[in-house]
Amino acid sequence: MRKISFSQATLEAMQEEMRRDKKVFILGEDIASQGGIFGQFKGLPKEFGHDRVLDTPISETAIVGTAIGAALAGMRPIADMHFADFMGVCMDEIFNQMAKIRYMFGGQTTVPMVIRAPDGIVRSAAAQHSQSIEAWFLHIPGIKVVAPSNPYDAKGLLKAAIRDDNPIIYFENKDLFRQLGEVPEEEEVLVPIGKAKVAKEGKDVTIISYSIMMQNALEAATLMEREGISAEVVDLRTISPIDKETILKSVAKTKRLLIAHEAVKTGGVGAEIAAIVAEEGLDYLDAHIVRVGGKFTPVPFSPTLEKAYRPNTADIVNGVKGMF
Amino acid sequence: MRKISFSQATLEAMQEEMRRDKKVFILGEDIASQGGIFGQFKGLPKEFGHDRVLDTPISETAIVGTAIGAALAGMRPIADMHFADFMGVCMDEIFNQMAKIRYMFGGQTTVPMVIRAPDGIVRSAAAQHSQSIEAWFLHIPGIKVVAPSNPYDAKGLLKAAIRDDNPIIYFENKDLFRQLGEVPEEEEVLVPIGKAKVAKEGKDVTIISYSIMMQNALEAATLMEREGISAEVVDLRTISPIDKETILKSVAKTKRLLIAHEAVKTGGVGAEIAAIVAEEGLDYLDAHIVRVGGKFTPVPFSPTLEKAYRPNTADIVNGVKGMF
Amino acid sequence: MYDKELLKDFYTTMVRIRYFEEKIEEMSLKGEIPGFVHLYIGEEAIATGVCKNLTRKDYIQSTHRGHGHTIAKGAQLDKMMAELFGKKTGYCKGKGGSMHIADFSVGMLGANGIVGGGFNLATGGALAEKMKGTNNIAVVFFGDGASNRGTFHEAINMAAAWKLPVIFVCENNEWASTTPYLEQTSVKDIADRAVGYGIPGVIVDGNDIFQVYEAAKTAVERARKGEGPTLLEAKTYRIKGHFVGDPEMYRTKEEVKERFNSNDPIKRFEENVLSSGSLTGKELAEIREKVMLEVKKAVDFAENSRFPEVEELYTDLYV
Amino acid sequence: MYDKELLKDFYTTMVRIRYFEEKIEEMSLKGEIPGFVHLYIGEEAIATGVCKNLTRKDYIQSTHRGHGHTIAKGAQLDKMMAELFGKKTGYCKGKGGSMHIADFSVGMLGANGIVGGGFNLATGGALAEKMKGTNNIAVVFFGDGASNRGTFHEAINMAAAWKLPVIFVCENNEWASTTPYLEQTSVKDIADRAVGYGIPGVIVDGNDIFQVYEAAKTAVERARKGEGPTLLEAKTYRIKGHFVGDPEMYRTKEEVKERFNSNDPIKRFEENVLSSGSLTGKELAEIREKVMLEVKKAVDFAENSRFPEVEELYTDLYV
Ligand SMILES: Cc1ncc(C[n+]2csc(CCOP(=O)(O)OP(=O)(O)O)c2C)c(N)n1
Ligand SMILES: Cc1ncc(C[n+]2csc(CCOP(=O)(O)OP(=O)(O)O)c2C)c(N)n1
Ligand SMILES: [Mg+2]
Ligand SMILES: [Mg+2]
Repeated sequence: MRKISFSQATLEAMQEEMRRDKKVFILGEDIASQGGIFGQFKGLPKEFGHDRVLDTPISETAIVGTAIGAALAGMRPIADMHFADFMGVCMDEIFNQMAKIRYMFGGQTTVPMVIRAPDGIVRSAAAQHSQSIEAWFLHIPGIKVVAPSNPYDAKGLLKAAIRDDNPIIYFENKDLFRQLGEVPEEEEVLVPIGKAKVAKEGKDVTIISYSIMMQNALEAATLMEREGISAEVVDLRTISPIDKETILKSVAKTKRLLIAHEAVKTGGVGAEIAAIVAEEGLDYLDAHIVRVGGKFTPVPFSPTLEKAYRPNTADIVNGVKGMF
Repeated sequence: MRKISFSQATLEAMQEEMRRDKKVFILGEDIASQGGIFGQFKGLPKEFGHDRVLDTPISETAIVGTAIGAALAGMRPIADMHFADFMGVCMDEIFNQMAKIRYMFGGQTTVPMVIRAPDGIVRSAAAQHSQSIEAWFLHIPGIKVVAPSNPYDAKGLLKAAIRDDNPIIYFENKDLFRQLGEVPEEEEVLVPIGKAKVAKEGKDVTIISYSIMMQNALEAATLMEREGISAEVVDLRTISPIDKETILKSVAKTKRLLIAHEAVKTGGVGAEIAAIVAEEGLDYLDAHIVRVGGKFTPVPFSPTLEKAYRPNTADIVNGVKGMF
Repeated sequence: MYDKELLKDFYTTMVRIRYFEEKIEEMSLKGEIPGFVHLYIGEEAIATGVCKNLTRKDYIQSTHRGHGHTIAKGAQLDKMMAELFGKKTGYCKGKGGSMHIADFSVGMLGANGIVGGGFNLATGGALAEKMKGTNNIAVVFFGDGASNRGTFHEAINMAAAWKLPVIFVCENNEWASTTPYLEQTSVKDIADRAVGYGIPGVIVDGNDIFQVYEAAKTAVERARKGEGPTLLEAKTYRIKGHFVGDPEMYRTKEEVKERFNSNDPIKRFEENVLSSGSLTGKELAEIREKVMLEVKKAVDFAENSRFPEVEELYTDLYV
Repeated sequence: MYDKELLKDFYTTMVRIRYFEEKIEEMSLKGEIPGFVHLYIGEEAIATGVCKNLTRKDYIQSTHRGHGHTIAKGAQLDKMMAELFGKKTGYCKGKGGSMHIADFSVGMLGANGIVGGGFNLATGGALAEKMKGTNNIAVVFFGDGASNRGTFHEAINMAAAWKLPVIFVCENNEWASTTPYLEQTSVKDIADRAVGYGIPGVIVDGNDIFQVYEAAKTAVERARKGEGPTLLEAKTYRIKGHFVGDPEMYRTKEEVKERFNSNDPIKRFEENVLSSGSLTGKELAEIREKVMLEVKKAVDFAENSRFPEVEELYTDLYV
C-alpha cells in the first residue's frame, strides 16, 4: 500500500471533507501563505480559495470564538491552534463556550467544529512550545478529544471529527508530522471516535498509549517479546470519551497494566485510566499499575535536559519488568 | 474558642499578612468598593488604602499578568479571580508565564504570588459560575495548589501561601464562605503547604477529600460509624504537590479507599490519587477504589438538576458499602 | 416621521421588557427564581431600538444582562419565564437560567455568563453569513466594563480587517458591577476606540429610542452592504443593583432615583409620542394592559410547569 | 548635538546586536544551536534607541525575537551565547534558550515564546515601581502582529487608567510570521490605537536611531513624571525570515534585499556620523573590531561550556 506522511494524511482529510461539504472551512495563523509550519495545509488555498482557508490575526480568542460563532450559524469550522501551547489564550472560549453551549442552551443548537492542536516535544522548542495538555480536556464535559498515532488514524480521525456534530479537539504530535505510514488511496478512511484499538495482541501485560508514545510502546513490546514477555498494546485513539470497555477487556486478559504518554505524568490521562482500572478492574490485576509520563517540570530547552524529561522506551520496559 | 466564618478567616489572613509585609497587596474586580461578593475583602481598603487594595478593570489577563510582573519586581501580589470559572481567560498567564518563569529562566527569579479562586456550586449559578477546576493545575509543574475545607485551614493556608515564594493557587469554595469554625485569636495560625491532615482516624476505609466535600466525607463517616464501619477521613488541604505519604499511610492501615470531590469525576484529582495508590499501594487494597465526583456534564441551572449533578454524602456511604 | 405600527412596536417591546423584569425582580426577591439575576430596567431603548432593525435571520449575542435583548429579538415571555424558574418548559429546558437565556429560533444566540464572551461569537456569526453570501448580520451587545476585555479587541480587529457584517453595541450604563466605569476605563467615550480599528464610532443617547434606532439603522445598512463593522456606544445608566439582591453600598439611592426619574426611556418615549400626537394615551394604555396580561400568563405558565427530571441531567450534552 | 560617548554607545550596541545575530544565524544553520531562533537584524536601532534611555533598574519585557533587546539592556554576550547553545553557563542554565533569554540582573525580565505575553508583565513591573515610590519604569517591546492580541488591550487600558510608568514599543516590521501585517491588522498605524486609551501615540522611523532615541526619551520622561504610558510605534522591516530556516515563500528575495540595502539602520547611522563628522571611520572600525572579538569570545565560551547534568532537570522549579 502507498505510504504517506502524517502531515499529508491530515491534508488529505481536509481536502476530502472540504470537497464533500461546502460548510467546512479552516482558519488559523499562517496557514494559507506558506501552508503551515508542518506543511499540513499546503496547497489548500489553491483548491479552495482564500475564502475557505483563512489566515487570521494573532488572536487566539478570535480564532476559536469566531469558529464557535460560525458553527452556531451553520458552518463547520476547523480552527488551527498553531501550537497546543497557545490554547491557554483561548481556554475560556474552549471550556466555557464551545464545550457548554449545547448543554446550557438545552440542546437548541449543535457546535460542529474541530480544533487542531499540534502538541508535544519537537527539537528543543522549550517550555512554551512543547507541551501536551490533553488531560485538561478529558476533565471537560461537552467535548471530544482525539489523538492519532499514525498517518492512517490521522486521516481517519480527522475526517470523522470534521463530520461529527460535537466540538472536537484533535491533538496531533508535532514530531509525528513527518512519520510515514500506510494509508489506502482507493477507499475512504474513517476511524470511529470513541473506540480504542488493540494495535498488538499479547497476554502478559497491557500497555496503553496514544499519539507519539505509541512508537515507544510498540518498540518496548518488540524488545520484551525477545525476553519472553508478551505485551498487548492498546492505542487509545480517542482520549474523551475514553473507551473503558477495550481497556478493561485487555487488562482482564493480561492482568497487568502500564500507561504511557509524553504529557506530565501527574494528573495526566494515565491517572484516569489507572483509576478506572482500580475502580472497575482491580480484581484482574496481578501487579501494581505503572504510569510512564513526562517529568514534573516544564519542558527544558537544552537537548540533554529535554531528553531526560521525555519518557522513553526504556521507561516502559523497566516499568513492565518491575511488575514481575 | 471563638468561631468565625470562612470568609472572615481569609480576611484576617490578608490583614495580618498585609500588616506584616508592605509588599503584599491585592488586586481584582469589585473587591474594594463593596468588599467582594462574599465579603471576603470587607474593610481592607480602609486599613490599607486603595493603593494596596486595587479594583481592576474586567481584564483577567491584566489581573494575573500584572500580578506576575509585580512579583518579578519584588512585590507579593494576591490576585482575586472573582470566580474560578474565569481562570480560562487568563490560563495562558497562569500556565505559560506564572508557572514557568522561574524554571525557564534558570532560577533567576522567584514569582511570589497568590491567586484566590472561589469555586464550586452555589445556589444555581449554572454552568459558567459553578465549576471546580483544580485538577488542571495539578498537571502544571511550577505552581502549588491549596484548597481549605474550614475556617482554620482557610486562614492558615492563606497566610502560608502569601509567605511562600512560589506561585500558589488558593481555591476557596463559595458555599463555604459562610461556614463557621473555630479559629484561635491569640496564636498565629499557619497551615503548612504540602501536608494533608487526618481529620478523623478510622480503621476500615480511608476517605480522602478536600474543600467543601470534606463536610460530606465527615458526615458519611459519622453515619457509617453507627453501622460499624470506621472510616478514616483525610483532608488533602494541598492539592499540589500532593501528600503521597499521608495517603499511602492511611490506605496501608485501612485497606480501602474512596476519594470524593465536587469537581467532575473524570480526570479529576481523584484520578491521580487512585493512580498513586494503584502504583504504590496496590498490595494494601482489600477492595476496589471508589471515586465520587461531579457528573460528566456542565453544572446545570435548575435546582433539581443541580442537586442531581452534585456528589453527596449518600454517594460516599454507598461507595464505601460497595467495598465490603 | 415614524410609521405608527413601528411606534407601537417600540412601545410594546420596551414595556414588555420593563414589565417582565419588574416581575422577575419580585419573583427573585421572593426566592422563586434561583440563581443570579441581572436586570435591564432603564436600558430598554437600546435593545429595542437596535433589534427593530433586524430580522429573525440576523443574530444577536447578549450578556449576563440578557432578558431585554432576548425579548427585543422576539422571544416568547412564557418560555423565558419558565427558563428563569428552572422549569423544563423553558427555552433551555431549565439547564441555562437567566444568565444563559437564548432563543436560537429567532437568532438570539445566547446570554453569556462570561463578560466579553460574546464579541467573537458574534464575529463568527457574521463571518458565516458572509461566507454563505447572505446579507444577514450579527450584533453583539456588551457593557462598558466588557469593553476592557481582550476579546473586545481581538473581535473588533478581526471584524474590521475582514470587513464583517457585525455591529458592536456598547451599553455604557456607567457601572461595571460595583465600579464606576471611568475609574477602570481609560477613555470617557468607548466609541473613541473605533479609531484604533479604522471603523466608525458612534455615540447616541441610549435612553432615546429614536436616536438608537437611527444610528443602528445606519450601522445595519453599512454592514449589509459589506462595508464592515460599526462601534455604537449608547449612553445610559444602570438603574437597578448589579444583580437582584445587590446591597449597592457604592452609590446613593438618591443618585439612582434622580437619574431614573429624569431619564426613563419609556417615559421619554411616552412624552414624545403624546406631545407629537403620534400615539394617544389610550393606545399606550392598551399596549400596557396587553403586555401586563402577557407577563401574568408567562408567570402562570412557568409556575404550572414541572422541573426537569433527574434523568435529563444527561441529555443535550453530545449529539 | 549628541555626546560623542553616546554616539559610540549607539554604534557599539547596534553592531553588537548585528554581529551576535549574524553568528547565531550561522551557528543555527549549522545545527549547533537547538530550537527556534528569531533574528533581529535590521531592527537594531529600536532596542538600542529605547534602552539608552533606561537604567538597570528599569525593566524591559521582550518577545520571541529577543536577542537585540537583551543586548541593548546590557546583558553579556558570553552568557547569552551559552544559553542559546543550551549550556549550563548560560543565563538560564540552558533551560530557556533563545525564546526565553533573560538577564534579570540588568532588568531584562525575559523574552517570551507567547506573542503578546509581555504586555501585562511590564504593566505589573510598572505598577510595582509606582507602589514602591521609585521613578523606575518598564518598557515592553512587541510586534505589529502582537498588537492584535487581547493582552495588548487589557494591559494598555489598565496602564492608562492607572497612569502607570510603562512604555509600549511596537516594532512594526510589516510582517507577522508569513502574514503581511496590513492583511490582519485593521489600522495602518498601530499608534492610532492610542486614541482608544487616551494616551499619546507616536510614530517614528525605527531605522533611524536618533528618532527612536528622542521619542523614547520623551516617553520615558513622561512615565517617570507619573504622567502615564505612551504607545510608540517604530516603523521597520523584517530583514530575515521569521525564524532561521524559514523558506520565506511569501515574499521575494529582491524585495527584502532592496529594503535592507536602502534602509539598514547601521549604515544610516554610519553615514550620519561620518558626514556630520561626529565620529571618524577609524573610531567606527575600532568599535567593530572590538565587538567582533567579543562575539568570538562568546562563541568560545559557549563551545567550551558543558551541557547541564541530567539532575539539573529538577532544579529551579520551586524555591
Ligand atoms: C470574564 C468575567 N469577568 C468577570 C465577571 C463578573 N462580572 C459579571 S457582570 C460584571 C460587570 C459587567 O459590567 P458591564 O460590562 O459594564 O455590564 P453591565 O453589568 O453594566 O451591564 C462582572 C465584573 C464575569 N462574569 N466574567
Ligand atoms: C499566542 C501566540 N500565538 C502565536 C504564536 C506563533 N508566532 C510566533 S511569532 C509570530 C509572529 C509574530 O509577529 P509580530 O508580533 O509582528 O513579531 P515579529 O515576529 O514580526 O517580530 C507568531 C504568529 C505565538 N508564539 N504565540
Ligand atoms: Mg456597565
Ligand atoms: Mg512583525
